[in-house]
Amino acid sequence: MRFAALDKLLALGRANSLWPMTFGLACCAIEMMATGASRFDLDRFGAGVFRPAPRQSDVMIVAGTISKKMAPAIATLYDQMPEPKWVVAMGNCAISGGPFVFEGQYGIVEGADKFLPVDVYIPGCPPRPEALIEGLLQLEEKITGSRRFPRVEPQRA
Amino acid sequence: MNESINIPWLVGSLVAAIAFVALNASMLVWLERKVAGHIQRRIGPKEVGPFGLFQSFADGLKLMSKQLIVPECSDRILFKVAPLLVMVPAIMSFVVIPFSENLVARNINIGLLVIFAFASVNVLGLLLGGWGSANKYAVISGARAVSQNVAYEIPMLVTVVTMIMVTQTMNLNEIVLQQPDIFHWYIFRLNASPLMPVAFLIFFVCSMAETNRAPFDLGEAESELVAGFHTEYAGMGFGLFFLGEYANVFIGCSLATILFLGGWQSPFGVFPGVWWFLLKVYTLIFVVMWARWTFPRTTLYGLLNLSWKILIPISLFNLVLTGVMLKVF
Amino acid sequence: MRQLIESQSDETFILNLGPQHPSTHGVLRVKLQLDGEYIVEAEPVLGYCHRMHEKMGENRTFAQFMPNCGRMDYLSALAYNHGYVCAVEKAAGIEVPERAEWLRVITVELNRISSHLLWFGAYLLDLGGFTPLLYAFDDRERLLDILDTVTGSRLTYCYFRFGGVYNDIDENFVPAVREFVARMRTRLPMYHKLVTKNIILMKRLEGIGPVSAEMVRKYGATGPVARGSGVSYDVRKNEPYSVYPEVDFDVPVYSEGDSMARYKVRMDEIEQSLRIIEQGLNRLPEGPVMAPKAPKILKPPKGDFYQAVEAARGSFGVRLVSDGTNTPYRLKLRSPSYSNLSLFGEAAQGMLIADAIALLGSLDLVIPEIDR
Amino acid sequence: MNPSLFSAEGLSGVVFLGFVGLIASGALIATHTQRLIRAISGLALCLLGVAGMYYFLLSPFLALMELLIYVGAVCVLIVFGIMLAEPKPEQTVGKLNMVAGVVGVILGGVLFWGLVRLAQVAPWQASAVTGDFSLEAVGTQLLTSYSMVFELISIVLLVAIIGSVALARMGRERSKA
Amino acid sequence: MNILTLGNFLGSYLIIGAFLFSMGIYGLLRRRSLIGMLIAAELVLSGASVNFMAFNRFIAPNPAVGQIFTLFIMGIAAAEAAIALSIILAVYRNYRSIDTADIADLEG
Amino acid sequence: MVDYFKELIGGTISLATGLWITFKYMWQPVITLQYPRQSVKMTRRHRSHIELARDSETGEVKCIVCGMCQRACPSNCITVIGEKSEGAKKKVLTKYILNYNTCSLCGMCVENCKPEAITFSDEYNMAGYRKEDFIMDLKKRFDEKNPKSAAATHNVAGGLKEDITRTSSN
Repeated sequence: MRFAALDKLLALGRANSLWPMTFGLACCAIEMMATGASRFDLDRFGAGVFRPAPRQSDVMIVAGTISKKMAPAIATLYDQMPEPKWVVAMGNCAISGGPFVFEGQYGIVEGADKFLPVDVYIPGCPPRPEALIEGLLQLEEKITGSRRFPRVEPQRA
Repeated sequence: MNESINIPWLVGSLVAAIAFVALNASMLVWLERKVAGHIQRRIGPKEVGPFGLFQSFADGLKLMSKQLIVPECSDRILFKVAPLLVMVPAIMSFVVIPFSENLVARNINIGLLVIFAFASVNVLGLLLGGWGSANKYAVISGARAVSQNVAYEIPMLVTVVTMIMVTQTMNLNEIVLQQPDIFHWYIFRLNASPLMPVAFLIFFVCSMAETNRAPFDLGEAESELVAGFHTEYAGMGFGLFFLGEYANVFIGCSLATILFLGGWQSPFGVFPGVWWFLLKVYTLIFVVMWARWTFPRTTLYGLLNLSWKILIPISLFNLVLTGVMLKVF
Repeated sequence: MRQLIESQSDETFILNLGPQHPSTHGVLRVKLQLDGEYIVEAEPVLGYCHRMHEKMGENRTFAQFMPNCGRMDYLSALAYNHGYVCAVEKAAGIEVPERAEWLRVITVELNRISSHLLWFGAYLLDLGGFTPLLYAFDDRERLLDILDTVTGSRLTYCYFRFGGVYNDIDENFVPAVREFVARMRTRLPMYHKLVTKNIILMKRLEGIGPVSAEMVRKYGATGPVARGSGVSYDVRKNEPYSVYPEVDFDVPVYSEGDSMARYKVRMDEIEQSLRIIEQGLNRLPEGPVMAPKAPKILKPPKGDFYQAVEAARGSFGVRLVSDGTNTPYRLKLRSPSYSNLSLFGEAAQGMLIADAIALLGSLDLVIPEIDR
Repeated sequence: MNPSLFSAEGLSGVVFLGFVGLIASGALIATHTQRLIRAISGLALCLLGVAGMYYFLLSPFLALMELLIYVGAVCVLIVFGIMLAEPKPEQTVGKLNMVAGVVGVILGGVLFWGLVRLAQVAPWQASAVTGDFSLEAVGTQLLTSYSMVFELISIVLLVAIIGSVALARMGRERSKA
Repeated sequence: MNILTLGNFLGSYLIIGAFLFSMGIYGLLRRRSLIGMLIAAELVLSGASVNFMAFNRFIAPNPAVGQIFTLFIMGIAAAEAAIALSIILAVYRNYRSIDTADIADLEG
Repeated sequence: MVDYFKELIGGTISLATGLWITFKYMWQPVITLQYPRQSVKMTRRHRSHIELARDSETGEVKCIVCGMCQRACPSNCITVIGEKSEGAKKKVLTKYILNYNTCSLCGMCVENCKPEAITFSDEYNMAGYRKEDFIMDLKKRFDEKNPKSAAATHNVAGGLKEDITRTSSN
């Protein structure tokens, strides 16, 4: 039973300190930057420490199109990250190749889940910063098993 | 040994120093993120605990539970020893810092030298860490950190020698005792040397450079060298570098406080105490952070130019001037 | 210095900057041959974000290629939209209503400001200053909100259509833009005080990464890179399109050719864009935003058409070869960053890494646009 | 003459032994490892022990100077030299040269034995102490009676700086040709 | 003689000094690279200074002298390291090696 | 020499100016939108994934299963399936499958839809553990959102929420 409590504590620590890797592939990376910027401020959840080195990061946000040339590099980066680690596929390109999928395409990998264990998918092209925050909160939920933030019903003006 | 050593006191103070370093670092990380946040008009850590105060604990917990990776090509022993080489000297330096008149682990009459001796070991840690991780970025970064440290040690030591000439002692507590109120703070004692505020500035800038803080953070220049000498460090190895950095920042600022701002003395001459010391030190640390989040990074040659063309001539001039003033008046 | 370094080739080592590196803005890889921290040779390696845009153009109808335009250069997506629709309209001979033209110009210039703001922030991030990035993002977010009300997206716009724009603006647009212009006019002096006049930045940029006018011509560099080297070339002035001839604006040109000059060109361009936007708002006519006779299924006549526009990074050209069907026979896109990047290899020789980063950043690269 | 392990004296004895151990292991690492970078770490370790010796020899000042100069400067300098002269970290000192090794062992052994014998048999006698161990005394005498030493250090260091700068320059220029 | 009181005897320091000195000589002979030899030379100097300090404490009439001499040795060692390293670097630039066997020929 | 001091003093002043600016900003109100606790309303034209519009008269979908959207889509993410029951004039929509994972939000489908049966939804904050979650049957969603019985008031589920407009400080 003690270990269960410890595990819970560790999970809490991990969930509240998800350091993403500074790692942008394409368009979505700009929205990732916007998420870290003042208006959305990822740092509120302790996730604003964008680490440039894979060794110090916990979550890889695959933000953008993965080309076939880039995929091995991404796999290497993922391998360099220490356990426990998570992958967030941000944007349609990272989920499934997005708008760049067509018959006879030769250049891109159709989705990060082809070679990485993706934990959270965030659709959109690109997703709004809120969606990325939502994705990280869902990752938090996955780690701790419970959600401590309210859910937001979208509204239109 | 003929000196009597109070062993429980020494051991207790060492433990206290370690605890203080850890607590101080976690508070400083939180403070830094908050300061950065508000400078940038955002909130900073908020959701973890009240005002995000538990953020650093979450980070620490996570770092401790991370997998430890030792890269295959690295020099295993050096790789593991290097973070300790940064961390341990920093803790040792805490032994001589007078937090208040009696709250000092060992009141040695060459306390100033102790701090500099241990600070010089720090460089070796960075260098070996960079070299040991067998990463090109880390190696370049280690080399940078050393040339930077060597270049800034000169004006710093010259300034400190000037201060020793003025204070006539290397005992930190005695230096503090010489500054009972704000008019006797060495930064304002223009009769000792009219360049005292400049000397303070030089010392402060040098201690920023020595601790690899922005805008002098060439060693870990993110946009150039990924993460510098700790590129390959994961988990607690990185955490120790982090702790060491904040401990060094604390030491640098407390030294500036002791030498120039009256240490634990209150500015009004009454109620001296540890709170004054911490207040002054944390104010200086705030300035360090504030500068970090304001300025772009310098380049290596810009840094060396600053040291060799500006800081060293001025500090040498100050040395000579102070010597003359001491002789004449 | 350069000669000295060349002679010591056996003492050098290779450093891979990228494909994942904080300062390559995405997935550029630069192979650096270093002697200590001096660069002996720099070789950019491309293709890490190749997304087959030109191939897709050949596989899709003219209209279906529109979303790709927003994703090549995602920072000035509207300029790319503009270039493409202009080329197709030229090919198909579609007249665009005046209101739509003005709306295009206003939104493109807004987008140019947002692109330059992001560059400003990211450049400062490269140089180690974090706070200016977030100040720039603050302004940029307001801009994105405005563009969101018009185009419905924040980043990868797909707003222009052949013969006009997707939809008309709403009543809040004009006041919101005016407020933004006024705000930006107060923010720019702050940026100059905080950043441009900062001694550290001046020391880092002045005289660093000199690019001569000759080099600009040799490599076909355009945009702020060319204008920072004294080459006064701006597609909006030199080969006017849309309603730009009716607009009064200056082309900022600096002759120093160093990173500071390129920096200043972009900062001045923000001001000029504000001027253009103000004129556009004043002269915005009433009327339809879509040509009534625009065909739904487009089949331009056979031929070879070229249209260049001034994107935020330089001249973006669309060469369209039509064989009379509803898909292009060939769609060749000339992206400015590609030429601008090709300078880097020559310009970076003999520099320190830190300076090379300053140079690389000052070229303002968007990698997916280079790789296409 | 027989302090308990937990008295102040006993503990200081333990610390002393620890420093001796540092010296011994450091010196062994410094002379025996294949990788130079480890040798230099051994040297640093050994010098740390020597600093401890100075502390036990009643001169904390010198102990700190040892740290400052040797560990902080000389070791860093040598590591720097290793970095510049050996691009590959795997490079080793090469196979043990048998002859040199044997000669080294013999010569070192003989020297050690001789010196130890000398230390044992010589009639060391303490003379009457006239000065004190204080830093003030060192400083005063360094600038009065022994000012020659002070001047010599200054000149040697100056010459060393100029010489090393000149040599480093020359090395660069020669390879340029 | 208790093992814990070794620090109070001249002999122990002399043995340590002798050990350092002979280790240094041994290293000088054994090492084949210049930097390795430099490291060994530092050991020799340390042995000498330990001896100085030991005599200084136990039998010298004026305890300042030994300290001054040790300081002097430190200065010399720093200077020596700087000079030696710049020589080594110069050698390395010319021969691409710091191994004594490789640089034995005079032709360069 | 004069230049030296000029640069020294000028540089120090420039640094001080920078510090002063950031210091001033430090005391200004934060502009952060605390997302899960606060949120903005999407603009009228905001594009998220598409959804089927509701005919205010019949309460049914407007879609006539013409397939224009399917053909216009650049990335083939729409599949419209309808069936023609016997005797009926028009096809009736049974499934409208949107593969949001490849959508590029270009608006071609909405533009090409003659009966204006598709609109952009406002679901801007989607995220999930499976990518199959985003291959949606819009018809099913429509039916869930507009239960046949309570066709009139379909917008109750929003609940109370703070309406945060952006802090409009300078």
